[in-house]
Amino acid sequence: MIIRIQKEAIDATEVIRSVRTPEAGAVVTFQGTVRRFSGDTEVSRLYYESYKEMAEKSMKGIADEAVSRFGIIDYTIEHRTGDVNLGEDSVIVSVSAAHREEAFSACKFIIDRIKTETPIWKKDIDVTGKETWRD
Amino acid sequence: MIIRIQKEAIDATEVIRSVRTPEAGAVVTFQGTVRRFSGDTEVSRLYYESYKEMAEKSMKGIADEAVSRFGIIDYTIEHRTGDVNLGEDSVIVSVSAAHREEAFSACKFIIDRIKTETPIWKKDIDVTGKETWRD
Amino acid sequence: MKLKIQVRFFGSVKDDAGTESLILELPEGSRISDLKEVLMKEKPSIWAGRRQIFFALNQNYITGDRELKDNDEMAVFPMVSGG
Amino acid sequence: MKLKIQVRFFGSVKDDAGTESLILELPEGSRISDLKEVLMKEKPSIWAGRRQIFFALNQNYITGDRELKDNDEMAVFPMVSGG
Repeated sequence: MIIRIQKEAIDATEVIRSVRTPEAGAVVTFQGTVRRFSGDTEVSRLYYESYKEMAEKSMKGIADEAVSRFGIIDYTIEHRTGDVNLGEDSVIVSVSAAHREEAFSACKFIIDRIKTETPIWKKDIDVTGKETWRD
Repeated sequence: MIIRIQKEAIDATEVIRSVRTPEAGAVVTFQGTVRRFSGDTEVSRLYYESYKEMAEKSMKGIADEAVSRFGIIDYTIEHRTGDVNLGEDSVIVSVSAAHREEAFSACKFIIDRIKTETPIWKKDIDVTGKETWRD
Repeated sequence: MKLKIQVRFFGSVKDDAGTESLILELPEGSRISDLKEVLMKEKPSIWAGRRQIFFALNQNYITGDRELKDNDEMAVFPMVSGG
Repeated sequence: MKLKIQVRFFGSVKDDAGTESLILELPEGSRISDLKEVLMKEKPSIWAGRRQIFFALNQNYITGDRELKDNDEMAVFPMVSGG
């Protein structure tokens, strides 16, 4: 039940390890990665800003709802702030559950809700250095 | 586009790395793990047997269909045979795609189809050493 | 007595506001709607060209109007885009 | 001339057959349905207490009947349970 908003790179191996348990039959992990293209813009990196106190509270509320709705066993959510380079993970959601249906549903539920509710914003920094907020 | 049926332990870190690319915005990974309980049986390990030639062909067909149906960028599928201990991964499906919807749908599609079509069978070995095929 | 309200801006709204935060002093009994009116006068730029702007009071999204308390924290930001 | 068909058993069906594989010799022109009849006589135990049994010819699930060729590989197995 870990939630972290952090400047450091995401260590997916460690995140997945944190949710594993012999009671689980399924682990589903979503990683959001910085893509080369944002529409027509060729991106060199993204910059993420958060309203940290509210973002942590928001993620906790979403994750708690996923636990009660899908009966998952454990979760870890990490979201980076600051510069995130091309190809790196900006966000990870890893979920363990007895069975795969719940694990998939809960993982998708959590990332979908984070994307619409959690107060984090990003801007593209394109290959020429031009910065554009994506909102 | 890697498909492997193997006796060796699954290295999830390596599997996820194999599908990552700067063209992808999403990676979704499913890990099936050996659970302590199978119904009322307390399991110490599972034993997997495959019809290897057909299982590889089956997985390839399923994965190809996922590529054409969901437009994913890359995938890796590994399934273990032989003894797999409590808490270890028996199967992993990792998928990269431009966006998360396709990545989730394709990953779930692949594991659902593997579970119903791919010729692999397992038996429980319970804590007393009793073996029971699960079919 | 006056209410001290900390207003914080985020994302592109912060750029348009030209500041990360400011303290507004409002008469006791002021409501969220009163705070918004003050902001519209002092920082009209944060509304310019935006379809939607979001407000959160003490880290919760606001629905409806409400009386403010001393030391409340009001956040103002654009549509979220994390992930 | 006779057709040589390799029959392979998997999972619990292998245990019930008591062997991993066997070679059946069938008259030329024999069909999948003929092979199944031979199996029902030689290895009736693989049907005992099973709701479903699956056949794959040369690594493909079989739908319908068909003529067999020399050196065909027929796999016989229970419901799959991988993952």
